[in-house]
Amino acid sequence: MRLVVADDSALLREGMAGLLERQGHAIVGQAASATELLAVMAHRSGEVDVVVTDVRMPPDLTDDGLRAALAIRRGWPEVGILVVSQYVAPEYAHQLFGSSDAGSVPSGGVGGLGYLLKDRVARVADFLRSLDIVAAGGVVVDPDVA
Amino acid sequence: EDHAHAVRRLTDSRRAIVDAYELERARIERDLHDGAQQYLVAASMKVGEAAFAVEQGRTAEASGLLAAAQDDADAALAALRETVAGVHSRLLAEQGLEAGLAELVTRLSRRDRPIVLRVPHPLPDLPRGVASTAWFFAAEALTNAVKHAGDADISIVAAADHHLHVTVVDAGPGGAVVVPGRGLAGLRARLEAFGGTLTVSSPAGGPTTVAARVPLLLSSGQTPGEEET
Amino acid sequence: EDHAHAVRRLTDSRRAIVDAYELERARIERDLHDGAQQYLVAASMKVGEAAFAVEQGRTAEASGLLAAAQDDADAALAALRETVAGVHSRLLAEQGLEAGLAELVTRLSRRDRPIVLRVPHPLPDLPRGVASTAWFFAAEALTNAVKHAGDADISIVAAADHHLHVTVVDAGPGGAVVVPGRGLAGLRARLEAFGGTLTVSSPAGGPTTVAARVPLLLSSGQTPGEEET
Ligand SMILES: Nc1ncnc2c1ncn2[C@@H]1O[C@H](COP(=O)(O)OP(=O)(O)OP(=O)(O)O)[C@@H](O)[C@H]1O
Ligand SMILES: Nc1ncnc2c1ncn2[C@@H]1O[C@H](COP(=O)(O)OP(=O)(O)OP(=O)(O)O)[C@@H](O)[C@H]1O
Ligand SMILES: [K+]
Ligand SMILES: [Mg+2]
Ligand SMILES: [Mg+2]
Ligand SMILES: [Mg+2]
Repeated sequence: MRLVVADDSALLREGMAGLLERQGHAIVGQAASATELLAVMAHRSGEVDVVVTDVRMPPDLTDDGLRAALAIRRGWPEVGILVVSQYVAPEYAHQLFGSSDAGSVPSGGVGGLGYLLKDRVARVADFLRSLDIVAAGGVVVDPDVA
Repeated sequence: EDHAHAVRRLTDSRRAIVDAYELERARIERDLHDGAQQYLVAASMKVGEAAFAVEQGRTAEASGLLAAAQDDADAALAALRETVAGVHSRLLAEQGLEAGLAELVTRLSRRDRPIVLRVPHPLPDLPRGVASTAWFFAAEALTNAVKHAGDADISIVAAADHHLHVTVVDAGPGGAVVVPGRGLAGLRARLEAFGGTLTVSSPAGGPTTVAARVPLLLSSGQTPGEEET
Repeated sequence: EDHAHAVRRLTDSRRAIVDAYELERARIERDLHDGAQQYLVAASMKVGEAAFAVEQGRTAEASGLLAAAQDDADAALAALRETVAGVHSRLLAEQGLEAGLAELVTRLSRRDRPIVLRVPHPLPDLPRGVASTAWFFAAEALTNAVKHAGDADISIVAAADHHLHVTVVDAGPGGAVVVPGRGLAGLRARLEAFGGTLTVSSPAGGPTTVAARVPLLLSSGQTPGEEET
């Protein structure tokens, strides 16, 4: 599948992008901030199946990534979104999933949604399965966050 | 006279705050040392051994070591999160006291025994220090309730009028007291820094009610300590 | 009058102390999030991928990933140790201020630019809070000196008479000021909780002298704030 990876930590962004590429996926773009993520989407949304994004990123270093995810949901509802965070914050997950019933169903269908702790990426087989679910329009919630 | 008394009380409480924080630092250090750091060292050793096994073609052994290393790494991360959660709540800083309390209640609830949080009306914007002190009060009082009354009903209510009120009630055995140098005493001192009070009612047989009250409309000329006495 | 003034000053300083701690908590959380936690997650991802590669018989790839994972795990441990060192010094708690300062000086010295520590006479036993506050003062003042005057001579002297004196001098560019809500201001408030003072002399062109003074023979009836004014 075709992915965008957003994380302000180069270590984790490159780590995740490298892992996904080695598993045969295409990285359409990388972003180190919410602003960059939205810019990538503005230019290349047509080529993107799933966005994988961090929560705490510039410009504000608060929940910028989550807010970008909500903006992507509004702007490109057919794109799947997987939020990966260092926080066990049910509140973040609620905000993400609370957004999903708003708006009309686009012709391309509605993309899937997921919220996972970053540690889950380490369970590679499970992580790849989660990505498949989100790409197929499904929902994935971290057991620690649910 | 009155002012001399206030000076003495303020001096003592200022010292109590610094002492409480010293204890807390020592606790954070111990938590990190005994928790995240131990697991991290263990994970790192197993990764080294697995790398060696891979080189020598012992792949089954390597797989076992890597699975164990992953468990250690997970435990290290869990321990780190636990420590961080007790140091500072991001959600509190970003979204305010109600969100911070909701996070706390989720974290401390057992699946079969959810802690009930009630915030009957939206809380007003609170000064950062007040919100944070109220949150730490809630964290201490709820941790106590879970520890000493884990099988009983536990609830927390937050409401505001001219004061912010946060009240934790449990139907456990009672017996809570404010002991100098311990958790609740440190919180009392910190609440007092905002003109607030901490009260405990905990008769033998229960229930236990621990309540914090902090004035919201403290005029700048007013002495917080006096406001409450 | 005098007492009313003391009450006001104490009230403000108590609030300043609580605020300083809030800032520090947020800093600890940020350090852990951006440091240890991040490296640990990165290491864990690589271990997971290596395990996956081993299973699929791609052992060369696994070896490369494991080497990288070990580097990340080392970085995680280094970051954790760095954070822990800034939270609480075990050596200070166990062996006293001189040992704690020696550890600090070793940690902050560059190999080519050692910081000079002088303790002309053995220090007396100090109350825990005083030793700890003096140590944090030294940590902040030395960190500032290394940051702003890293190429100049830096020294620290600790001595006691009726007061504990800790003085940090650097031959850097000068320009140090006490700004509300920042590092030195928080230390000043904490020193004041023990009746202490913080003074800064830092003319343009340098040198910069930052000094802490804390009374050791404070009689219990005495107001620390007054003792110093
Ligand atoms: N909800 C409660 N029910 C019964 N006893 C309590 C409760 N909360 C606190 N206590 C008791 O009151 C005393 C003071 O509690 P505090 O939280 O200040 O101290 P502590 O050092 O944190 O101790 P603990 O770890 O036992 O909570 C302790 O002896 C504690 O056991
Ligand atoms: N030794 C020094 N030489 C020159 N400037 C200094 C020195 N120490 C502190 N300063 C300056 O004095 C001000 C206050 O320092 P303080 O340590 O209180 O703040 P800070 O937030 O920690 O800032 P910094 O990270 O720059 O130290 C800052 O602007 C700092 O740059
Ligand atoms: K994050
Ligand atoms: Mg981030
Ligand atoms: Mg307790
Ligand atoms: Mg500084």
